Amino acid sequence: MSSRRPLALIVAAVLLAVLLILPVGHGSYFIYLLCSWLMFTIAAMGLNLTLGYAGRISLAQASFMGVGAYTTAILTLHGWPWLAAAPVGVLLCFVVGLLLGFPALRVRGHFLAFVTLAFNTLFFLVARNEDWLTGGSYGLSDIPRPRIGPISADGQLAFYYFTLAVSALAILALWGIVRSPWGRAFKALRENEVRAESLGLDTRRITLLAFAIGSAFGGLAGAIEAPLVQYIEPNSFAVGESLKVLLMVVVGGLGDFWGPALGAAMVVLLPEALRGTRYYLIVYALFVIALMVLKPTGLMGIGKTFLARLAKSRAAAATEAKP
Amino acid sequence: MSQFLQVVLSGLSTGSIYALAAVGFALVWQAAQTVNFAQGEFVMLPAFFALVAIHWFGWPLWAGFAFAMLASLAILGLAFKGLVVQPMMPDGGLPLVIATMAVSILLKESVKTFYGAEAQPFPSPLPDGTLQIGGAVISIRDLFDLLASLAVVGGLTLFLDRTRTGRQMQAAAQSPAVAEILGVDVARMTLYAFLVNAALAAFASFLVSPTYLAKFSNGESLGLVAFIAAIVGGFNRIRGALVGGLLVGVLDNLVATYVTQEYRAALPLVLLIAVILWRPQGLLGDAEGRTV
Amino acid sequence: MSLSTTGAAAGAPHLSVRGVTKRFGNIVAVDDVSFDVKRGEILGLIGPNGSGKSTLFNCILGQIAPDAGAVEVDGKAVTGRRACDLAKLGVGRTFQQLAVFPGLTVHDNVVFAGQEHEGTLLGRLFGKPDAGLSEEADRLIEFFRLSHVRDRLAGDLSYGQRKLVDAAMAFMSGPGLVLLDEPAGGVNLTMLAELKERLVAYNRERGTTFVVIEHNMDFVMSLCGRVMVLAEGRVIADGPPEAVRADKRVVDSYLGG
Amino acid sequence: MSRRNFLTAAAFAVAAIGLGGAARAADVVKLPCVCELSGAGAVSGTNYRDGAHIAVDEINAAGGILGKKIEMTDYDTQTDPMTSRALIQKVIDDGAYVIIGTVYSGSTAVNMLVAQKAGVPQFTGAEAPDITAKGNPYIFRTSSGAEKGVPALTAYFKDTVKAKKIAISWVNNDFGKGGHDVFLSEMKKAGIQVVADVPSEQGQVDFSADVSKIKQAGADAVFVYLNEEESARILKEAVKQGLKIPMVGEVTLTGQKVIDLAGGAAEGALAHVGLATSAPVPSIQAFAANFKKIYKRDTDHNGIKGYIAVWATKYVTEMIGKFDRKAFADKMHGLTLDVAKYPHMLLTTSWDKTGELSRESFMTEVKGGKQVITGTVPAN
Repeated sequence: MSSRRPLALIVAAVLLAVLLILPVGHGSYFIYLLCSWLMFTIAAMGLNLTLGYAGRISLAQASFMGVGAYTTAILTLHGWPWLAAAPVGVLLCFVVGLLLGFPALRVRGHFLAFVTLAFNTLFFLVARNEDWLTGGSYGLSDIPRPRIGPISADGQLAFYYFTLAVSALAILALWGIVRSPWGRAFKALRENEVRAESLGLDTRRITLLAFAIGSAFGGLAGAIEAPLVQYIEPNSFAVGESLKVLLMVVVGGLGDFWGPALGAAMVVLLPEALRGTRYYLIVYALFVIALMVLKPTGLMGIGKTFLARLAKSRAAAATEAKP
Repeated sequence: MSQFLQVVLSGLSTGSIYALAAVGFALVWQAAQTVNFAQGEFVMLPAFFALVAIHWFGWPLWAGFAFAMLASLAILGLAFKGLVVQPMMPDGGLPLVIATMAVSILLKESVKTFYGAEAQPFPSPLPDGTLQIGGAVISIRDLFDLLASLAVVGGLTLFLDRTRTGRQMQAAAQSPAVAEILGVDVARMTLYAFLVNAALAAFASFLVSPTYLAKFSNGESLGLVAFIAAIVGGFNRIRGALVGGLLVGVLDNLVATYVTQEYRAALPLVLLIAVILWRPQGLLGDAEGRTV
Repeated sequence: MSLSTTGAAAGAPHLSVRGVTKRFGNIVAVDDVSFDVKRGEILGLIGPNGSGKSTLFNCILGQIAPDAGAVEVDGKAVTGRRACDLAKLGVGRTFQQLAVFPGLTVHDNVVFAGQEHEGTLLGRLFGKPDAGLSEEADRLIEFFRLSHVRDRLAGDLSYGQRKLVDAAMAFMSGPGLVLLDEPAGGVNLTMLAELKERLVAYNRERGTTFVVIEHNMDFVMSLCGRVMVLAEGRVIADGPPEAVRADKRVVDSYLGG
Repeated sequence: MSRRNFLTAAAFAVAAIGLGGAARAADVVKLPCVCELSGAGAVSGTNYRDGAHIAVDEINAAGGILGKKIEMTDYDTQTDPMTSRALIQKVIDDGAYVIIGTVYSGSTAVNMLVAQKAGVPQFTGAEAPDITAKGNPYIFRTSSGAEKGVPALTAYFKDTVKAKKIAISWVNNDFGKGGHDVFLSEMKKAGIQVVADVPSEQGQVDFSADVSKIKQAGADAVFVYLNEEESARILKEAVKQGLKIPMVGEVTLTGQKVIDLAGGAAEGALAHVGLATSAPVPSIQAFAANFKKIYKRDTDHNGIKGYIAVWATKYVTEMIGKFDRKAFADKMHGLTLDVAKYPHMLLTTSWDKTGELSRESFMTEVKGGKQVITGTVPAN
């Protein structure tokens, strides 16, 4: 089975190459969309770790994007370089995520969903009301774009490559976590907590970690959003945005490593595909309902079923051809 | 003192609307073990059914209300259960929750696209007058809202406890497998729960819209408050949802009046978190028995 | 074919239970139960449904806190310790309800069962993906004759196969003491013979101590060197299988209860 | 992860790339309308768009701008600043000549930076003070900012009401905060004490606490800076609780929508209105009637804003005689379009160096269920 690994690497390399060439020749709007797709992918992949792998729901991912974005914005506006500011934001999210994990030790499922949802709303209120720190409902504007040494990511294309580099590193890190024993422990926690505990897993610690790491990825997404939009305000981190990220994860394919990237692509790009119809949100909602009713494993589920059928028919064709 | 009385009375009347939405939410939770993220939109929509009948078809007021009630039963009860919830019942869980979120977008956008984005005045058969109570003023409509909610919740409790169908509904919600063995038609009882929810939503819509106007986005805040009310009160008891709704309505006003306007939305949330962590069965709920 | 215990070190009993009591409301599920298990012994624990066997297991293993009493493993007090700590002290268990991880492969199930026992949390993050346990897991998979389903998802296996996976997981960390909760339940005869054979081999080769809850009398009587009977939360008999089988109180509690 | 997952993801990624391309049209001038067509700003954005489309149809019927037909495509920002920024980027990529929109201040504050960088003139419907305070040479208002509108009321509070103590009820978002901040500094200058400062949530339904606080504070008048339905709710609650002080608003409070929603409770409400559909100007009333004929509903002032944005584009372009964005923006600064010569401006309108707009405005009152003009405030 180790033969899979080189192939996976090749596919990943091809994907990366495609993403490197993709924006060339396209207008800055397309590049902007790609950036926001990468950003949402990171946030959704983080939530996928908490929800898809460890099985603990969080409806607060947008608030972590907010913590990351505000921290990065405030520090870079005070002259910090992005490379110093973003880690602070990510770390802060890690710590806050750890704290938000504590309710998860007591309650599950819908209850946990509501605790995290309430947390997100509280974050929104603080961001809106504490003008001295967050700029209140006016938000913070003119957020500088990163500059690393002599290289500035000010231009649209330069910022895209910057975002791509950060995303690639983040996804690589997540990949490492998921295939390490931690990844196995997260899944074990999701599948059978009591059994996992009886096999020596400290389920409390791993639950908290699932929240903290997932939140930290949300924070990183926020740290990208601040210089991407160059303006942040509380509404970008309201509960609705958290639900949007959740939608990306579930529509893409819960607990599937690449599902969130697909889900994010759908949520970010679908409005583009349906532009011109007045009914695109209606079409979109109907599509999601149909998808959930007919194929709850999401887009990745559809893709896998399709590939499995393809492989089967190919195998059938091969056996037929033999005699 | 009259100010205190004023905001408490107004809070009770607002809270009674929350309570109606919360009761329906609790019923659906019981019957299908799902959180209906479209509950707020369920309360928003029936007013537009009535407006369509009155303004587009030119029907009289009572016919508009009747039409809205029937349309709600058909779409929010029958169709919602049959097309969305039922096919997903075996797995349920998160995909179902996501589907209800999509339903919420669908309802909002449909109203906006096909009726209009602006708030609409909504007719009320009730008179406009007000009553003086110890220095506070309460409108006849507010008083009616409060009494009507109490009556509905009281009536529903009686129905569930005293009638055969009601008891069967409770049994089906508590333990579908056992109920099935005892000869209860569980599928039918689940359908009843959805129909009652649709009827409650329509009723709440008629009560709330004359005062708060009909608008496609009305469900956004209402849905969240209904969840909070249901959980705070204890969603396995109907009167828990009632108490939760009234409590949230009154506390919201008291906080806004005496503590902070900016953070008035925070108090119900803090209350929610505290209840979930320390008394997850709710203030009035039972720890073990899952009775409706 | 009764088995004698392999000669192990004397001294403190491997597992010592003293006066454990657990109440649920007015019902006393476990009532002042005391017993010792010697190293290398195979103890069968039988009793009618609702006699408190599983609750007793859960009290011993830290899943629920007993109202009174003490549990010692190797002379160390472990009462009220969390299950994950007990696992690290070399206590393994299986569950009455199937307890594999259905979404993981058989191999991953077994690797996971071993990975939390060595090294540090951070070490596991930065260490090898298989925590260096792949080969050991394969040996155990082989031992339980599961090699042909190694890379299948545990959720896709037959009931009996999952029981074997469950058992393999309990042995993965090389525990000295394993508590088995109805290992034979729902397993077909061929698979059952295989399971018993594996358990016996394990006991003989490594001197592992077993406590087994089981309803299948043939299985218990042929596997265990000693049998203890629980009724209404109390120990009513304790001794070699033949003696227990003949005990009048035991017969009464099964027939009359 | 298995290779199947990779292949699936790759297949979808390739499919997504296909969505990227866009075609270009030939002999038209592109005036994209980027507006709040869904979300919180849907009402304002929709009116703005529909007003703009009336102008487009009129101009195209009369031969277009410098002989070129206008092509107006609508873009929905969903009232989300980030989306609005992306869309402004997109319309610039697609060759926008002038951008019509956005209406909300939060969105405009973000996306105007993009238009500025690309050198594309933009007509916003936003009224927050900071829009024109940032020295952006490409942004132009279509109605006066709050920093012009709110001060027009100061004289009313000071001289007509002779208020010593005053209350303010405002919606706690970027729109409300803009008006709130200007109002507080104005009252300070005028020496009037603000005794109750009451923010409310957007979409708030129960205004009993708000009104009871204002009542308790003993204010002589209350300044109401809320959106339409919240305005209607507070008017109803004020009547219920017997609050008998003047309720004074900026723009919205006496609008037809609020009157429809609040019914009798709107009677006696006052407001300063920069651009009212009921203004005693025949051209404005003709426009309002035309709007109603086309769309079967009334518009608020946002419809007029969208309409004059498009007409101003035509007038100014034909003044400079070519499609030159830089020259367009330069010409706009310090320009006055006299309604006698440029009838579709509806009112004589001037823009200063910052893109701020000034024109005549009105004091209005609700009398007999109608918005009535009670006075005219000269252009400032």
